[in-house]
Amino acid sequence: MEYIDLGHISLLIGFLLILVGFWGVLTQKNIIKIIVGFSILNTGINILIVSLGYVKGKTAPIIDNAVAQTGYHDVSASVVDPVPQALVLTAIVIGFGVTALMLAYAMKLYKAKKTLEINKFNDLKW
Amino acid sequence: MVTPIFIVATALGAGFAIGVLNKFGKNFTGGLVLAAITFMTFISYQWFSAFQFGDQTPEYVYTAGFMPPLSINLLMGHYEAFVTLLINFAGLLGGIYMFNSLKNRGSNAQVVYLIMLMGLNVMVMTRDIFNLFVFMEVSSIAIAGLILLEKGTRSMGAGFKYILATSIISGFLLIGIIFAYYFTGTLNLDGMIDANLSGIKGGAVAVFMIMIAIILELKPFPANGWGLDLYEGSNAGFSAVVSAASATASFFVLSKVMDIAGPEWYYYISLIGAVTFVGSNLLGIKQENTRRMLGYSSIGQLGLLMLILGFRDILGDQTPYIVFGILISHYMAKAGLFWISGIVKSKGLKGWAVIRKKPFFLFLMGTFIFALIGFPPFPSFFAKWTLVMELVKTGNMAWVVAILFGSMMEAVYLFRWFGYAIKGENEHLEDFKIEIHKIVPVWMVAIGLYVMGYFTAQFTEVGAEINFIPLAFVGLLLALDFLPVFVKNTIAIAGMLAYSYFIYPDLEGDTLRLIFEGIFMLGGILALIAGYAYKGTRAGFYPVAILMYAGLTGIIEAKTTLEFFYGWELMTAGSYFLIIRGKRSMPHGLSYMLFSIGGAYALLAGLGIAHVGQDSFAMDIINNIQYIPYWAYGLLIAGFLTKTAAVGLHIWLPGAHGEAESDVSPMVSAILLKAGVFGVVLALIGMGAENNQYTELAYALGWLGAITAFVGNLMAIFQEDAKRLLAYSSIGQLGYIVFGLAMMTHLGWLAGFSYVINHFLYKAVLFLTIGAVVMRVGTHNMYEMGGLIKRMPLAFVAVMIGIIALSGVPPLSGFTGKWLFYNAVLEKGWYLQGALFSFSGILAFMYLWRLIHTVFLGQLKDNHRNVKEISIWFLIPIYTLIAGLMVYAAKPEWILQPLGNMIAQFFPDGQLIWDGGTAISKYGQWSGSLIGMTIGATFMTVLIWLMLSTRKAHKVKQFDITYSGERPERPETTHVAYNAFEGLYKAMWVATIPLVETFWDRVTNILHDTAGFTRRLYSGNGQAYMLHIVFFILITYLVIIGG
Amino acid sequence: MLRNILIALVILVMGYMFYNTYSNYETRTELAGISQHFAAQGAQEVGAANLVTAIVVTYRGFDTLGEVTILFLTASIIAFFLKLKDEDYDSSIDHRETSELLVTASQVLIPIIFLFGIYVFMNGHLTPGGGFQGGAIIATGVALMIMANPNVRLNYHVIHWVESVSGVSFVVIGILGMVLAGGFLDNKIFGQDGLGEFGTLFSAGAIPIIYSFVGLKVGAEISNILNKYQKSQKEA
Amino acid sequence: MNNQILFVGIAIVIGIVSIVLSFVAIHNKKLSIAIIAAGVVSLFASVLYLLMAAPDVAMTEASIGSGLSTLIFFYVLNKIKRSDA
Amino acid sequence: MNIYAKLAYTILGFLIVLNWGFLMGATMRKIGARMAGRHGIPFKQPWINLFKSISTRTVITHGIMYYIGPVFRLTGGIGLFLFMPMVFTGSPDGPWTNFSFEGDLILIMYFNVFGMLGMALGAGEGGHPYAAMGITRGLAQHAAVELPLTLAFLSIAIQFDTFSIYKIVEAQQGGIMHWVLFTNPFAAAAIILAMLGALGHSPFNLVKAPNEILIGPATEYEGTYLGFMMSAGATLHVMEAVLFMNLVFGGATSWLELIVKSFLIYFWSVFVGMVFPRFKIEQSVTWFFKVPLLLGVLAVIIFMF
Repeated sequence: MEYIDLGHISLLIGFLLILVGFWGVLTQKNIIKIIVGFSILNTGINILIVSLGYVKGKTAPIIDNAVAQTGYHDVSASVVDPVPQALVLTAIVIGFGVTALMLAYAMKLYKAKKTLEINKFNDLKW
Repeated sequence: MVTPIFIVATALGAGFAIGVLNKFGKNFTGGLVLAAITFMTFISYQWFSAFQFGDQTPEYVYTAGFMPPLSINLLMGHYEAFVTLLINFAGLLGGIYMFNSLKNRGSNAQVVYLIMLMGLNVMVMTRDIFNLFVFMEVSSIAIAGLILLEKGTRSMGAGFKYILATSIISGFLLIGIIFAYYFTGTLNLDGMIDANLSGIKGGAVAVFMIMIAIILELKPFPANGWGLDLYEGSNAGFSAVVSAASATASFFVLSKVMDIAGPEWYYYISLIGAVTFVGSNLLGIKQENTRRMLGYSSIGQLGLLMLILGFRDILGDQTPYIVFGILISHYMAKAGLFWISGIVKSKGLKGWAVIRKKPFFLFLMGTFIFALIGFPPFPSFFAKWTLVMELVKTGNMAWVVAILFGSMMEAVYLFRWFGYAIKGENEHLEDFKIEIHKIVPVWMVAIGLYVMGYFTAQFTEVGAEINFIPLAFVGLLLALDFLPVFVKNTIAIAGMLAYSYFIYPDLEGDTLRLIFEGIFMLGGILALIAGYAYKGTRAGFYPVAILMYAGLTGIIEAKTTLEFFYGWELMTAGSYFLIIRGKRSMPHGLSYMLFSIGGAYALLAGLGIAHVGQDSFAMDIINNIQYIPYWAYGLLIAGFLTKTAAVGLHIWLPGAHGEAESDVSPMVSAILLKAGVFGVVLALIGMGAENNQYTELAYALGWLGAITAFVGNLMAIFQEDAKRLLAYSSIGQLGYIVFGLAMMTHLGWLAGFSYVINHFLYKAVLFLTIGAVVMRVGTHNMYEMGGLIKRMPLAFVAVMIGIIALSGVPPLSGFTGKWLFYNAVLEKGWYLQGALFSFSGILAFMYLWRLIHTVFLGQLKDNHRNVKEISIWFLIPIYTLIAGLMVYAAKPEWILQPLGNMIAQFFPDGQLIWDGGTAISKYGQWSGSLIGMTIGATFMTVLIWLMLSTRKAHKVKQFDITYSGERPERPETTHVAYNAFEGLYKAMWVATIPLVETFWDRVTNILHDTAGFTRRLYSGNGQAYMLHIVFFILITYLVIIGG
Repeated sequence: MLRNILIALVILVMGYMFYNTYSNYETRTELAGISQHFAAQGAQEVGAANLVTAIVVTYRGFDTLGEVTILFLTASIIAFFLKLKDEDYDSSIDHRETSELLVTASQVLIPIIFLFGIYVFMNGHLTPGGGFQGGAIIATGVALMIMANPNVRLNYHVIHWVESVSGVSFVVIGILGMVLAGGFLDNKIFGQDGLGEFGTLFSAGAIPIIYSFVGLKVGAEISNILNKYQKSQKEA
Repeated sequence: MNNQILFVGIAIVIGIVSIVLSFVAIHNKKLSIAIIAAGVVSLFASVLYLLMAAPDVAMTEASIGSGLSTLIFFYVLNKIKRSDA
Repeated sequence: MNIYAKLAYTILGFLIVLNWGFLMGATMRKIGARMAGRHGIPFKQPWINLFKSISTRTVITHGIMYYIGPVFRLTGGIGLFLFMPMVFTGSPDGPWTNFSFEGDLILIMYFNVFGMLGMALGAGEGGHPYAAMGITRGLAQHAAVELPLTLAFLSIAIQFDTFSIYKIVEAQQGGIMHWVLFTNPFAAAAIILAMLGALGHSPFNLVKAPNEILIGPATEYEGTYLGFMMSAGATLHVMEAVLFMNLVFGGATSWLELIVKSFLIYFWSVFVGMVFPRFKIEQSVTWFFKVPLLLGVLAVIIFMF
């Protein structure tokens, strides 16, 4: 039972989503599906990051108003790690940017060859 | 000092502001972008110069007013300043080059370009690993966008594959980073180093993921299909920036991050680097597409840099120097080549012949290619030298082999390409346009390469001793290339005379060097005199000829092994250019270059081994090699033998010499080959005569020499091409020399040296004469000549004297060598080799007779009835040389006695005794002058008698012969020339089977097949590329972290 | 099929690799490393109640700059990739019918969404949310607007202007931090004492200002991207 | 502590559902369903973030990861379908 | 011995050699004819031919090289004589050693070619295809012959540790068992076989092909030239025989011994020629590469251990 806590479970979910994402990215021929795979992969990574910042039984790293009124306060004993959360914000936005770019590519690739099969875009090889 | 944060602020400020400023037009925004890059370059330069020339200490830039590890900090140190300078400078030049392409895509593209550079800068400077991730994403997204500067499906496919690949990579990087944070509680690089991440339980996997992601950014073989597509698919100007700026930044990131990985990773970095270097260069040989080929080369160079990085603990203080040399050469040369490829606009290699329509492009292209391969005076030469020296010293021979093999492969495809550019058919190709903003960056990097080369040399103590004066003279001739031949020829001759005059005092007393310097310089001057026969400007001839002589004299003057190798490579470069000037000499030039480079690498390895355990680089370290001396001498000699064209390494020579221009053939045959001999002499002196422990090596060399003599002479018999015949003859003659030297006795060396001088004299005469004849009659084929004695008697006399001397028939000088040889053979006891040598000599009669008969005797062809005597400018050197031959024949003691004294330094036993003009050996005696007089007197007596009795001899017409009762009407039918030695061929065809060619063909085929098979990996499918990446990661994981 | 089995194998090995990491994981029970410092001192040093915001905007403000840049890059690339010039926005009318309900709802909702977005990023230093979330919310509003009326003539000048000005301001505030305070993007541009009263809107120095600009910029950028996708629908 | 057990229970459910959905996203023939499934996975992730005391992340993931991304997916899908017709 | 006496002896010696050469040639042809059941030529025939040729009034020339070709040839013959010690008298400075002090066996080996080369050049200028064909054949065969010969010469030089012909002859004095023929049988055998080719009689006479149209340089020359060529030929025949005699058969201590030995040596080749039909060039080349070469290699190898 030692391992059944939120941290372990979400870490496991994160890893499994990453693996599923890789599975999708590597097996699907359709470019949109590949991008979907990446999106799942990214979600998995994000879950991973957040769960690594999780501290058992602690609250969000926000000094709520009630406490705040009394001035600065050392909350290190009561909050989860804020750093991974900050990182994951960045990661999500980056992931969005990349996804948008990939989709733009997908659109233009489709326009060029009227297909979304990735193995048709092998003009450059060897 | 402007703080480096302004690099970021400038780029972002300008980039964001362009959103509202774009109503001023694209020229304005483009100018703004360039101005921003210029300012960024200025910032980096300011820091760099403060580090380089001042005593600036590395400075941390803290953001947010907090100290790391709380906040993100940037570091501006010496290397950071240099690398950002490189990035921004490449960005600036690239920005100028791509000004129009960016403009056509609008202000958005201009902004993206600017931000990409900013991202690269931050990647270099940041000390925070997550920040690194963010800005790596910035730059890779920007790159993925800028690929689209080139329109069409190809570039779109490439861009998409690039995004897919970088997404996978950054995914792994992110997982690695977050685990690294989890285990260390910090994101700061320095903090992670302090925390010893890879030592923490579980930290190794985090390190693995970070490292593998950063290594994958460098496009390691074979997980690099996407990288190749990027180079091939994008705009040429942009490929240049990727190759120069982006790859440099990624490389620096690796060097920065590997600190957290710790030393146990270094080996694997080197291993991946080596695999990449060898693998991508091997695949490069199959490439027909220029950009892709350059992509392979870029990736290979990065692999080499990775390899070096992995050795940084072993290389110690030398690491920055080596990295600098290789990086800067790759940076400038590759950018230059990509830029040229954008101007020339030819996809296939063969289309590059069009470059000749603007000849100065050849200079640029040559500069870049030679810099990439590592020829002097470019930085990579010095870096590669130092690298090999250090690696050998630390006992890493296997790595040296990998490096040299990879470099060799790179040379294969680059020179093949260069060959197409120089010699390919370009009639039907459409000329290309030059835009000024595109050519300026190319010129800047080209000139930069030379400047950098000079400075690289100055960095080291041993490099600073190199004499750059001859090279400066080459530069002068290059600048004066527009002048007519006679002016340049005079300048060249005057320069060589002056140089010889000034160099003479240094060499006085050193007979050995004096002999070779004499052959190189005086021979060079004589051969140059023939140049007056040419009309026009003869573009490009003088710089390369002088380049060769500069190299030759460099070899002689070399006080250090570096100088020697420097001279050797200059000579190789010069002679390569000389050789490929011939009309059909392209394939031969290539094989010459490849054998030369292979030889040079053997030499490099040999010199490296010689350096082991000795603190100096002085030339005499090869006299006392301590570490695996057998290998060292073997490699050295093998290297030198590529130049003497010993059998097995000779296949380049016949074509190269045969197809060269008329006055080039004597240069490369009579003169150049002696450089190899000089090398062999040095190596043998190194092996030492006393208590020689290398008898097996010498024995093998002896057989090699004898077989070379036999093969060369035999093959010469069956040639139809006069110059090829002489070329094969040179192979044979060099075989004699090697054979003589290999005996390692006084007489053997005397024989060898007498051949050195003799071969120089008569081969120069023969090649000059035949070359001049070829110029007159316009064909090399002997069966198309005939009867030319009537038209050019002086040439005939020259050839006759030449062949009598060469065949060794008394009384001319060739007999000297033969006599010495037999005595040496008897003394040494190498009877069978001696017999083979002797047989080769007899075979020589056949080709010599054929040479003179089918060209000068027999039936004069109708179309040659009006040819003139060969040019006076050829006759002058020819008859000067003949005078030398005659002096040698009449007074051999004048030459042999000093030679004997010189050789006695090394081999005091078994000297000849001179009784006046009579040489007395243990076995017999011979008196050159007396024999000459006796034969002369007899000849004159008989001649006078004949003249007295045939006073009324009347001259008859050409066809006044009876021929089976018919009278021939056409000369061709009665000229016995084609396949003249059919009988001998039927008896000896077995010995003419081209085993060596077949062997090398097989080697080439195996390499090509391997490359062709392996590159099928790059199926063009982006998904497969992702799979490669994942495979690469997992396999590396299993290898490094283990099961 | 063979290929898929191979890939399954690859995934298995990857799983094995992840397992090795997973097995070294223990759920933390207390903070360690820099987070310890942030939790203990962050509020005092930066003056923001939301520690995540403190980190995102100040401690790791440089990352945020990069992040904003990435969105900006994506928007720029998509702009020139989809070959949409600003002028094209006006041409070609989409005759798709939009439901009355959607139009009406959008008219009501859009101002609220915008306000909510602004609220989110203005209060980023106090409550959950901030520039990115607020920006995204604004962009959602824009998306709704576009969906409701595909032919709406979105004032691209305004978008560009907002994007540019907020981006430049972000950089300028960063430089101000260098000039007036301890370093690039330092939030104490009003001095150590200028942090304001902890827990109020006007506190935490430059954080609300920066986050507002980030919010505007992100909103503008995402709107820009959405707008381009929307317009690209009209292309043949 | 009860809270914790509840959270764990929710997390396990979310985990199972999101992995199933992610397989749906990858293997469903209909692209629109795949995209929606991916969006839902993202949405579930944001719930998970909330459980792990990360409201900022949850907001971002919900608005950007599952909202705007899905929107763009649909733009592209729509465009592709229309140019097919 | 002063130079004038030396010169006198040398000239006398040359006359002996030249005339013996003519006589020997005539004798051989006579023997050959008798064996074939013909009467044959008179013994004086060579002299008649010589005088007839030299006294021809009209001669033609194809050019300067054609003109001096015979000079080369004859110089080659005379030179060979000059550099050869003829009769062993117990002193290297003896009356019949000619100018052999100027060189040794190696000189002889290489000077041998001088005449051949000159004549080849001269005949070449004539432009007659047969001349060129003959020369190519001659050169090819020469090469094949020289290989076993060189090996055998080397073997002898190794055996006596000298290249000096005089010393080789000196070492063979003192009875027939001291001859190389018995002391170094492999070398001797190689020489005896290879010599057939060197002397150029059937079966190795395709170079000249006497029974069909005579080809080779000799067809090109007439008149005085032919006289020179015949003189040179006679000299060369004797000198080659003398060379082999010196090397293998103990040399000669008197002119009589020289005449007898050279006759026997020469006869050996003629004798073989009577028995065997003519070889094509490739056949003769391969023939020399078989047994004679093997013998030559053996002759050398035995000294290597």
